[in-house]
Amino acid sequence: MESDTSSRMKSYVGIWIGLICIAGIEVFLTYRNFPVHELLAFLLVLAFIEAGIALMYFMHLKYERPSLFWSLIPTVLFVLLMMNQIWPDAYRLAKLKLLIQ
Amino acid sequence: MHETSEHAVHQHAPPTSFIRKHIFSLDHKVIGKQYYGLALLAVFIGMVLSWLMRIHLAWPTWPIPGLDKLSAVGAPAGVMTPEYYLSLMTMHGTIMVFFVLTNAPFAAFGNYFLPIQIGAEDMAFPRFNMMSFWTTFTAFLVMIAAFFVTDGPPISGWTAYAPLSAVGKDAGPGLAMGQNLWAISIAIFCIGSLLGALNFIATTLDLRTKGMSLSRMPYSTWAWFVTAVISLLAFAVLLPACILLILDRTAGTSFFIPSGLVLSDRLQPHAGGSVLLWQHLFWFFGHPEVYIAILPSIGIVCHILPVFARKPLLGPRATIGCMIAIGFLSYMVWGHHMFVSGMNPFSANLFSVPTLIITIPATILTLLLIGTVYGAKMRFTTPALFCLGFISVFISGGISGFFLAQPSLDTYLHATYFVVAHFHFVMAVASIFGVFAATYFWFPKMYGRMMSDTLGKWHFWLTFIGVYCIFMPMHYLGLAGNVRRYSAFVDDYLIALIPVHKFITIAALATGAAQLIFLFNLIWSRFRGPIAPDNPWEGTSLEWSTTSPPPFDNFGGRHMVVYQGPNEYGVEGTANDYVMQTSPEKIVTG
Amino acid sequence: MGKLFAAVVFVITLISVAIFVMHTWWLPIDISTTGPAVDRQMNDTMIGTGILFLAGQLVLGVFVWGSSSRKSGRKIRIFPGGATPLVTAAIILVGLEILTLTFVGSKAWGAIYLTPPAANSLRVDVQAEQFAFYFRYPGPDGQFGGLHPDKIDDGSGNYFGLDPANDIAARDDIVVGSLVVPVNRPVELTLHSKDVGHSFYVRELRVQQDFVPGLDIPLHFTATQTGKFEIVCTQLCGLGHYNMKAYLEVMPEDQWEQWLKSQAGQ
Amino acid sequence: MRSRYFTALAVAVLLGSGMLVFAKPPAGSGSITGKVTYTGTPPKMKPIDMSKEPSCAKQHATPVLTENVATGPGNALQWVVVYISAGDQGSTAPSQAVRYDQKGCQYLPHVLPMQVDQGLQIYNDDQTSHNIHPLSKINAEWNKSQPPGSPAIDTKYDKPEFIPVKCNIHPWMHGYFIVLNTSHYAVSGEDGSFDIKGLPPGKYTVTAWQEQYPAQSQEVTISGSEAKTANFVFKVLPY
Amino acid sequence: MSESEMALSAGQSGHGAFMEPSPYGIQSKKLTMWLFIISDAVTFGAILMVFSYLRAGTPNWNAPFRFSPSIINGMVMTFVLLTSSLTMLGAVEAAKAGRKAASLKWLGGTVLLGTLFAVLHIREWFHMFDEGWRLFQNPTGGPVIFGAAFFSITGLHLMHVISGVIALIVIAIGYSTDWLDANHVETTGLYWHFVDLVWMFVFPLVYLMNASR
Repeated sequence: MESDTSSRMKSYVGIWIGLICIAGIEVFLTYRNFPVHELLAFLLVLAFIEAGIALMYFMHLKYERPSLFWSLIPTVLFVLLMMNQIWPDAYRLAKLKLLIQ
Repeated sequence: MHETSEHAVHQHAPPTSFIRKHIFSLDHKVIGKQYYGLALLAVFIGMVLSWLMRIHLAWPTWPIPGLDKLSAVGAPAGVMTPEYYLSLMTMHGTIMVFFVLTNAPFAAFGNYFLPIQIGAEDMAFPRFNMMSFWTTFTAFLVMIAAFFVTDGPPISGWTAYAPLSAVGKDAGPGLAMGQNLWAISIAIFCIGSLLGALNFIATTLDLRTKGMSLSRMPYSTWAWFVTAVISLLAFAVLLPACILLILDRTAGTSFFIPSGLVLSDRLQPHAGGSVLLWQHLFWFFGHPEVYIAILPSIGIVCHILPVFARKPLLGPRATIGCMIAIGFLSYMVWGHHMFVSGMNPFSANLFSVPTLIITIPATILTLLLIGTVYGAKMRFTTPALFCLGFISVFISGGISGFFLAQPSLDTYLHATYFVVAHFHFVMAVASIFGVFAATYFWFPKMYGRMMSDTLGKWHFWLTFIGVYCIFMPMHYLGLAGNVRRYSAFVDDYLIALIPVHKFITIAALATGAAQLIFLFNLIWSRFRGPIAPDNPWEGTSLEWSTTSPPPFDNFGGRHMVVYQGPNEYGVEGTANDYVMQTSPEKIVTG
Repeated sequence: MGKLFAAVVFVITLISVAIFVMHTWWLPIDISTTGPAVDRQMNDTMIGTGILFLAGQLVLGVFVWGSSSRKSGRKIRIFPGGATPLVTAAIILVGLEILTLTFVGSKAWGAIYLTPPAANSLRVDVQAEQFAFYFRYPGPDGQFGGLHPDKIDDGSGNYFGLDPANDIAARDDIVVGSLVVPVNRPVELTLHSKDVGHSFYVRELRVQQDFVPGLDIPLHFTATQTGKFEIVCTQLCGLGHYNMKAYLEVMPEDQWEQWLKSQAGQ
Repeated sequence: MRSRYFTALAVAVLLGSGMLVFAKPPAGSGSITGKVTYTGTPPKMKPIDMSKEPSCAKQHATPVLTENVATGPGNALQWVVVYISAGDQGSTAPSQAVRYDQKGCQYLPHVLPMQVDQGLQIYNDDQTSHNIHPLSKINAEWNKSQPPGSPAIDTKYDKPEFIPVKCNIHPWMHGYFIVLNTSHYAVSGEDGSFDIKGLPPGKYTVTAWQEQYPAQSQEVTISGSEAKTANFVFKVLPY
Repeated sequence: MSESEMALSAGQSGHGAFMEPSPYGIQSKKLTMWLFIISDAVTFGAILMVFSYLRAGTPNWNAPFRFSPSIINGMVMTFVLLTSSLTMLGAVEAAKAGRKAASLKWLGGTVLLGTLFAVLHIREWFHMFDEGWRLFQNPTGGPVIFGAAFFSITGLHLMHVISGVIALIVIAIGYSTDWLDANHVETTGLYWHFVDLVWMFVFPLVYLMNASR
């Protein structure tokens, strides 16, 4: 048990370093002068990878039964995905904004 | 390492002090009754508000005696001012949707019967359960307090569209303190509902007794479970929306307020927000909320109808599948409330298709219920009648959904009485019919006494015919273009429609009065009704395997073991025509 | 009791349907080029759902009637074929209805909201406020003056927030309380709201569109008949919501030009 | 019941005010008269379109004009409040309430001066609901609707202030409550003339207030029962 | 079902012989924490959507955060919060292995790091107040909505951090006095990691996307 714990802790430290590196990459990318949309895409992808790692390892979702993963994660993603239907509207907001002189 | 974990449920002894027993009780049965009582109080307040509104619409100059006592400003000499009409309308909508339709079929009956139906001794977290009731109760008090502040309750409707709801007193009376109280109350309500939903899900998943597999759960339990999942995610969106609204109102932010607004001749000091954002957030919650209101009632009817039809529900798996499908689809369709709201018109088609698709599971559910009636040996008790009434009303209300789901027709029908008719039929009346059925059905279990069937039948007939007289004509008004939320009809074409409104008002007053029969029946039967046997209706589910009313730990220390599904009615070759879920006998299917 | 229930359901259903069929209360005349498609869609939906409604209620009544039979020794009967035919029928029938309605209906919707206005449209600005509509024509110079919320002053009749002192284009803008348009000419409205959400609803045009504070919402229509029609607000906008209205006057082209001239002179 | 109550109240008010008149004769007999005029081109008053309220529209044969710069013949400027802004010894408010009417979707009068703590009664004479919303900043703000046939709103203001009044139902309805510390004031008529009476001898500052243009003041000294003249000229702009 | 899972499902109900096994084989408390987390994830999702929606709808957005001090501070805070997740993992692992003293030490570390995060955050807020930032004010001349969104989102997150710290303190005290057990530590750990997970979105969306470049 003892060695099990310490070996797990070792892997956690590895993951921790990895997460910090991803955060570092995010900052690095921010100053690479990408267009806003591309930057957003990169950052979101990295953030989702980070969140995925945190979910699976830090929050132990990987070690639970798969049914837990399949009950929770698709549900949240589905709801968040549905929320994206507001976007056509946000662009309309920018396009039709009352021009105040 | 596991022996230390436990649930408080299994350890606490029945409380003896009055406060622990009846007020701050951890017992899910008491909490269920508390929710029911709160819903009953709320429904009568909401009904009286609707009476006042209906009287004002039909006879706008009549002074209503006593109304000036409630608000001297809102109703000088008893004549309602336009803003007071809107105040009452807002409160009617809010109280009915949140404190009645969310509470009665879901929180009240769910709390009482979900643990019993799955054979548990209590909810998974009794303390959370108590907290969620008292949180909801606090929300109710805060909401009612809005009646007594200077300018009265808010006038922005139960949807509280920004910027009317966001800019404060310059937008009109009631939008200062009244609207603050509204937003705070709803935020508190969200917290209470989230706590409740967590508890329901955990209980359903973890506290099922031996043999109670998911597929053997009664339909009502399924419906409460699906509803809990919906509300867990829906209220999670309304909560931040309310917080942002409160910030806009009190802290000077402008999430929902664009720049350059002039209200009451004052240029508002806000900039940069979006009005449609509130509508998106609100309806992202609001549409699932509709299913939070109706799904438990569907489940209750699916549970009760077979008992009185003495035959199994048609298509058990399809029923549950449809409930889940409705829950799933409810998150894809909220934009149909916003077809003409200034939303991008392309999105309208995006929202219209899933909205129409929802009619498929709804139709299947209705057809299965009708198919269940086919060839049944119907016992026409009051709960059975309310179930049949539910089907009829649900059809009538659902049909108009076909119209409103289409953006091209919504350009004409949006914000007319057609919409009022639609959602009252399908969400309010249908849901309340489920609640009535449940009340007549479970009252013997809850109080150990039967309700009067004669009074119940009078109640049913008057209510059933009454609701058709109230809401069917509203379709015609809608087709004639009668706009809703008008406190008086001054347009030329609306004046011609006032006779219809008078008819509706009379029907509403009569139907409302018929509810007094119900109230009388409820109170009278509580003390004077004949003593109920343990299983008066010959039902199969677990609540009928215990005493009426159930003991503190629901089954008196016994551990129920389940061998059957909840659907074993009309079984041939058995002593009775049904097999209890706890009965180990083998059923020969032929 | 079952027979009584069936009878009551029959009576309610028949009376309801009869009133729909008799068109006792119905849509008013249609004066818009995009309206007939909406009306057709309304009729199709009415027929389709009417059949569903009738069938649903009547079958419910018939089944309840049958289920109340007290014949002794009667056995329960399961619906022939069980749930499968019902589920399949629902999916196919309702699915077909949905598909048809969507395809036909999205055209009617698109004609109103997804097509650009014609090039020769008459441009009119609409300002909605608590609780009135005001309409602005560009005047002889054909140009609208800019909008300045800080200049809005109802007391002096400056409902739009024009700044004629500094803005020459604003000086000849015609601001009136009724929407007067020539017949058969496309009209392009730009909807502004001064304060809260409002809505532009003319029953006869079969058009409804909210005003969104902070946004300029476009809307276009062509009126095909002359006459005076009511514009009402359908979006809850405050205490005077019920009283928020204006008139749409559709005039022959020459008469309209005269009207415009007389307004410009004032 | 209610109407009898009001009759009794009205009689009492009349008697009371009559007695006050007898008990307290005017403290002085000096007066200030004059005329308010303008120079420049005044903005054109716009006709008000009341078509959304037919019951009001039909009360006016020709459209009513906006009144923010109301002019009369001979460059007269109407609705200018001329009052003693300094030098007045002050007096208690008269018990006679001032009356404000909503008739034909207009405020009558457009500008209503009153004294601090003087009663203010607001009547709705129309067949439609009105909403009366005085946009006060110093005094407490309120916003009330008055359905047709409901009793008069009875109120008063306890601090001096120039309060714009608007109807939230009919956006064109605009007026002013002028709450003053003095009982010596007048409003210029259609011909621009005004007349402040009953001034005891003393040195006064007379101020003329117009809703759109900056206020003007003059020093006037009154000795005995003389009648002084003070004219005011406002510079107006076409836009 | 493996033996440990059996024990788990038995453990969660007290008398597993009479119960259906839990479908996920985890304690009700942990399941409820998961449910709360998905609900809260939707809440944060909604509020980040609000921010992004307003940003997409504002044509003249100016990114106000300079590299120093804002982004550097954000990086430090990210580091602190990530590290606190690591110490939390230590606490959970130690508690599971029954090494209570070690677990309490790790918990203490987590509390310290959590507090440090909150302090850094509040310090940043005060710094911004000094610059003239308010809920309704943007000293850089950009859209005022940024101030509102920034303070609301980070405020909501900060509230989660602070309540997490309080929860950790309560859990630590309870655990040391045997009132609570290792499972409570694990459940609280889930919450703490979730707070960290939210920051993984807040940092890029609110800070990095608004870094002036």
